[in-house]
Amino acid sequence: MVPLSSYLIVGAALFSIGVVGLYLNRKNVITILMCIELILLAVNINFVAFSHFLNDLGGQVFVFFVLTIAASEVAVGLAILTAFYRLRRSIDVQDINSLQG
Amino acid sequence: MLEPLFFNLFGGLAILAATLVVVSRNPMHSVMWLIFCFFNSAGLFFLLGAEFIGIITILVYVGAVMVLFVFVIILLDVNIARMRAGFVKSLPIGGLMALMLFIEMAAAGVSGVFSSATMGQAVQFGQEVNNTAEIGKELYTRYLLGFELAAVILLAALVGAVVLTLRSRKDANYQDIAAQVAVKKRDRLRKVRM
Amino acid sequence: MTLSSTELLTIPLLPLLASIVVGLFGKRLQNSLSHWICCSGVVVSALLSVHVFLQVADGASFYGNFWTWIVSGDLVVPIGMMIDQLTAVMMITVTIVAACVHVYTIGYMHGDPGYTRFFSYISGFTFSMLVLVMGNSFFTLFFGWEAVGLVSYLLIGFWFKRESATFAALKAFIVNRVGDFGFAIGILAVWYYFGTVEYHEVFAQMPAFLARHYSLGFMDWHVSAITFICLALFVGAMGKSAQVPLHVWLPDSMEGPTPISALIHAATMVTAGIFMVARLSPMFEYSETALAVVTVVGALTAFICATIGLVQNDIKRVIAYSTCSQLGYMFVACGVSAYGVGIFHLMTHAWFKGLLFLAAGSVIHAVMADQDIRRMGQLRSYMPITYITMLVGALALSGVPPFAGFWSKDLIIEAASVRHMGWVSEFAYWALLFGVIFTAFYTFRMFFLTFHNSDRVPAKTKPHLHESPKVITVPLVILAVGAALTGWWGADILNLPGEGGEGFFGHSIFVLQAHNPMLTLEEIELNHSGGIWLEMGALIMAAIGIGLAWLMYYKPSDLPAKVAESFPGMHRFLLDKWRFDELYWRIFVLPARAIGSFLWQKADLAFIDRGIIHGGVIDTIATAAGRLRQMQSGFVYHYAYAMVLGLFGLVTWLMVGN
Amino acid sequence: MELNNALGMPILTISIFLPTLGAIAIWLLARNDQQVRWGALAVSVATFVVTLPLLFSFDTTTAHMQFEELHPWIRSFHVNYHLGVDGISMPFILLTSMLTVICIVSAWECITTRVREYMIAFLVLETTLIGVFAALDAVLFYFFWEAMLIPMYLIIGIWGGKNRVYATIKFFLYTFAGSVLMLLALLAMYFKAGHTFSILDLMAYPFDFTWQFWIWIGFFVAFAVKVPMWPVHTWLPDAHTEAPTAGSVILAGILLKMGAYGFLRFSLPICPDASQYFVPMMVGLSLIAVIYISLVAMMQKDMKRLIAYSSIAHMGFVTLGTFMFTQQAMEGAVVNMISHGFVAAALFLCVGVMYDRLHTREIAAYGGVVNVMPKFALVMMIFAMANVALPGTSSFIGEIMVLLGTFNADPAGLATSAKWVAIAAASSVILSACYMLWMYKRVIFGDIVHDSVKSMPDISCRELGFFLPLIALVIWMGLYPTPVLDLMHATVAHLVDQVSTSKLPAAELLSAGGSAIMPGGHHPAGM
Repeated sequence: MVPLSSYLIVGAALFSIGVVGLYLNRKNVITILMCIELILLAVNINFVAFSHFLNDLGGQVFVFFVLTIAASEVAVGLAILTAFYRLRRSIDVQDINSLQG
Repeated sequence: MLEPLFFNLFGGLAILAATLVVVSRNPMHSVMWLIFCFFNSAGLFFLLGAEFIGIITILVYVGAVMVLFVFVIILLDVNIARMRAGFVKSLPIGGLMALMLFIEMAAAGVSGVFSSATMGQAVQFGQEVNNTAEIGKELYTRYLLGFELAAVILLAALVGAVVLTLRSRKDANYQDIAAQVAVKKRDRLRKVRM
Repeated sequence: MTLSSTELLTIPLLPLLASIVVGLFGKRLQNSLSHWICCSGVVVSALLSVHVFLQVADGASFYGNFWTWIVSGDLVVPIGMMIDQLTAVMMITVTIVAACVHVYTIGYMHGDPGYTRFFSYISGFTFSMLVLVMGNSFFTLFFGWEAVGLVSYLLIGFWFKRESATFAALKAFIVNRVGDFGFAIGILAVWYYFGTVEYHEVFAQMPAFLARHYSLGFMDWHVSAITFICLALFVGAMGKSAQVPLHVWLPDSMEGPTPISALIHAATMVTAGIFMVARLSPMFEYSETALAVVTVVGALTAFICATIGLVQNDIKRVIAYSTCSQLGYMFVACGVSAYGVGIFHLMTHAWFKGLLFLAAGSVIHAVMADQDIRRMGQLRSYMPITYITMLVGALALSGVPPFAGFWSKDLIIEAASVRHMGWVSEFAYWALLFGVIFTAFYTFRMFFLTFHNSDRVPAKTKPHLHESPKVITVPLVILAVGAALTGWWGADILNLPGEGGEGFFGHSIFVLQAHNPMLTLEEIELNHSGGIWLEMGALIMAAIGIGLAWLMYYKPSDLPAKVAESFPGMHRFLLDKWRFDELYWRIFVLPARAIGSFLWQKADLAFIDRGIIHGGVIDTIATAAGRLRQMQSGFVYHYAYAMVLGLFGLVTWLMVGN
Repeated sequence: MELNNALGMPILTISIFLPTLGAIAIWLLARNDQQVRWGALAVSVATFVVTLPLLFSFDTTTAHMQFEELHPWIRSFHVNYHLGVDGISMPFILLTSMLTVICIVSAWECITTRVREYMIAFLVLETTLIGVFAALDAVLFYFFWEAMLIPMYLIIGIWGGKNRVYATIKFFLYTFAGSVLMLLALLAMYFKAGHTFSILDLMAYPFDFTWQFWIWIGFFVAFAVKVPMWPVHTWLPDAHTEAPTAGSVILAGILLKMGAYGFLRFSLPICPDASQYFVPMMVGLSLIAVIYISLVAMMQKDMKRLIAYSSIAHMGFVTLGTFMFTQQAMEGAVVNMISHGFVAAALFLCVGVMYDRLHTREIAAYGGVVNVMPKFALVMMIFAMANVALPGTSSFIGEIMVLLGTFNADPAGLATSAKWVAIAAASSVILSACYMLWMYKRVIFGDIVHDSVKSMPDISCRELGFFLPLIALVIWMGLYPTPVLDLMHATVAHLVDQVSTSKLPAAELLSAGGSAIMPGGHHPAGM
């Protein structure tokens, strides 16, 4: 039997990799979006693992909501990206600093 | 007895795919690795007896979201060369930080709070218990409101995406029926004295 | 029997009323009307004072409060009057000299634009002096003290267009305030130790107070309370009566018009210090050190100012320095506990010094306001009355027998010689003795240079020389008569050498049995054991002085010039008035200004303003803000990193925390 | 608690809010500048008349608060709209209403731009000032205390001199930063003393020494900035040189008194032991203010700055008197404040009169003013002499009483005896004469050097209008101060008792620095 903790370890690993990808990359914005997907995936794994070990389907239901969030997030993210691309001809993370204080 | 084997397979591959998503230089490669990672996690879901979730993950994530990614990557021809520059420079601090985070979470996981003793033995459902039906019952009774909200959010995202990216192409000529109908004689007819 | 309070109240209030009326409505009432108001006010109060003096002479006195000034907790400050022999003498001196000066001013200030203002000031002065003299508590004394200081400030700076006059006024006021500083501390101490400020109560508590032997100390240096009080009050007296450390303002006060030099800086204001010491004799008598200090300071002033007077060339400054030195004589008299003699000398001095000043004024009036005696000479023929009256004044001042000066000054010298206070009385005696020579010398030097010697009057003022009008010469004659008679009249009226109690001053002046030099003088007089020197010593010195002056100045000769060359250093030193002014300028004025500007520029502006406030607070905030701003770099991943950092911190805290 | 309101009608509320109502009326109704001016004058005179009954029907025998008003204001925080006056605060209310009338008259011609807003700001300022002195509830006091800053900020900021913005911001921030700590102290007391903001209750509540210590420090910072005491005084000269004439009259006349009033109302009664403990520090700061600031005042080139420094020196006397805990010293402090209110206001008006004619405040620009303006020279001489504390003027009464009280006091913990403190303070007799009369000589006396001085017209009857009452008050209070003193005997005696009785239980008394407390002054002769 695979204990719950191993699932948590996998979830934690995916989460940290997602986080690393989030702030370490100097590539384009798409990678950031992908890393966010990864983080959400890690969350889903934890959700399902807990719902399985606690016999409570609530976890699984919640995964749906996470899914909707992830989907809408990607949709809007990419839309912004395309609009930004038209504006700046590049989606390199370096250029997006107009929010500078 | 096969379960731990499959679990290690899927888990390991998922982590490997995730790292490669981050490390790979070409966005297209990282998308592919992400898709691979989704498949592995779907596998994990199946192991956990949540087959409906597994299927949904594949259908929704891989099917819709990843396609969208691929589509956008192709649309915005991102030049790969310049991308690599700053990655390694700040790796040590960031990496260390993420590692510490992982160790902490893993320690929490292993720390026994969630050990099977405390959590009670996972009940292996027989074949007759249909995961999807169960979720459906659950979803439409206790979490109905959440479900409705999710629908609204999706709609909003949909409209948002369209509004953001819609632009009328100047050079594209298209019929504006309303304008055609509203035209007057004066606009079209001109008396010319020869 | 007691005097009528209404009469006593009218004496000071009349000049006050006159001063206010003329001061406010001077412009509207022409000169003639305004000076009549003032003169009549002062003359009436003079007559009343004489009337009061006569009543007091045969036993009347008055002590009463009219209304309370300040009441707070156990501090009660009443306004009242205390009239006794001492006050009576002072009152007649003040009012009569003031009356003469008022009449004299009609002539002297004729045609001056500030005519009415001047009259209002001198009447105001008379009021303040009377308040000072007639008051019955330390506060009325202090009120009069400062009011007199204010009026002298106004009068010295009367011709405000002249920079030297306004500077002299400021200097006079500030030096007086230094004196008042000491006086104020004296009053604080009196109220602290006695709980009251009225003379009667303070004097009544003296025995009980002395029994307790209070002392006041700072670190390890202790002084007995009574000495502290007396010395503090004496500092006030030194400031007002121009004793050595604080005498610098009197010569400069000659910048003011001559009438006020006569009234204020010769007869009345400067005598306030002596009046105070005499009035507070019950306190001074119980403090040996205070009496010693009074004697030494008096002697020093007498000697120093006399020496300075030798070389002065401005006629008024010569007389001013002679006033300083005569005040020194009076303080020595008080110091050796011969207060009665001091007051007697004060009275006689008021007469002949007022006379000398007014005569000098008439001379200046004649030579068109040129005060330098080197540009005078042979004025005898032009101004006979002034000549005679000035001669009388000079003789009185030098102490030639029939005239006033001899009676009072000799008594002081005899008292000093008889009173044994160790080196103090010895020093005082010899200082006074030499003072007599110098006094006689400079008086007659000034006299001969003005009226005899060679005719050095500049050509353009020659036709202008004339005898002053009647309104000037009449007061001169009155004062001359006074200068002649008051000495002989005063000596027997005041029958000074008497036992503490039954002399003229009776209980108004308190003298300890052991201290009283008058008793010893009386014994000597009874059995004629004094010897020639005691009797005639002062007269011989005066004769020597006059002889020397005759020798050097009666006929134009180069003897004075030769003497000056033989002692150039001494001559210059004396001419620079012992360099007190430069000394004060260097040790008080410049450091005060330096400290002031240092504190202002460096401490206030640089250190506090720019240093702490701008430098400290504002700059640190600015730099901190600058650094914080960099954190908003605009790069999304920086923010993500910050979030992760936060998360990590939180998780570790959670893990480690509990 | 029963209300001790002799008059029955809420006279304090009327006198507080009448100016604001007037200001609103002016704002809405007045059409042109002239109407604004007359309207403002009418309102201020009305307020003065309304405050008169405070004086006439004031019961001088009791130390309790009079004309009290109590209405709940913020119920949830137990904050009441609690007003009341006693012997100390009542004179200041009258001083405020009187000075406002004088300010409005003095600002008649020299304020030409935005007259309407100027008058409104002034009337609102009057409201807040009267409010501060009448408030008996800590929050109400703090509300008026901060509200006072706004109109003053506008007055200096808009109608001021050249770098007025710097001066007004500095003024605002100084006072504001100071009063933040006071707010903390108020809140701390609120919670410690059982949810009450009423000052009377706080006075009664026995705080222990550490509480008193910190509360005292909180108050001290706020009031020290306001008084202003030595290290935090640099805002005053700037504020004065940049403020318009009427603004610096009110600033010198009333605002400086709020700080000292605060000491009397808050620091002394509420934390007596801390006050005893801090006497050496306060004495030191006051002496610095008297001597150090007088020397600095001597070197000033600008008249207003010189008078500003001189008012700091005078306030140094006030704080010295306040912290000597004897009847004479404290009454002397209050008298000194009132007389300084007249004298400083008058001196600023004099400078204002000269500024209106020559538009410069530099001493060097003047000289020989007496030749063209004799009447003005007389008026200024009276006030110069008052500033130098000549007997016969009100400031002499204040100064001599403070000196007497100080000499007589015996505060514990003072290195040398209070006698030497009195002697050091008495040196101001000389220093004040130096700087004041030296300035007077350079400005008034002498020959006319600058021909611009030739064209200066003498004092007009309007200007004489606001000088005469001040002269009358200065001389009347100098010669006959008894009515003013009678007002405050009972209150000050009560305050002296409050300060002398320690709030600590006997045991702790020794640990609090063994502050042996001597009830009031004592005469060795046992008088």
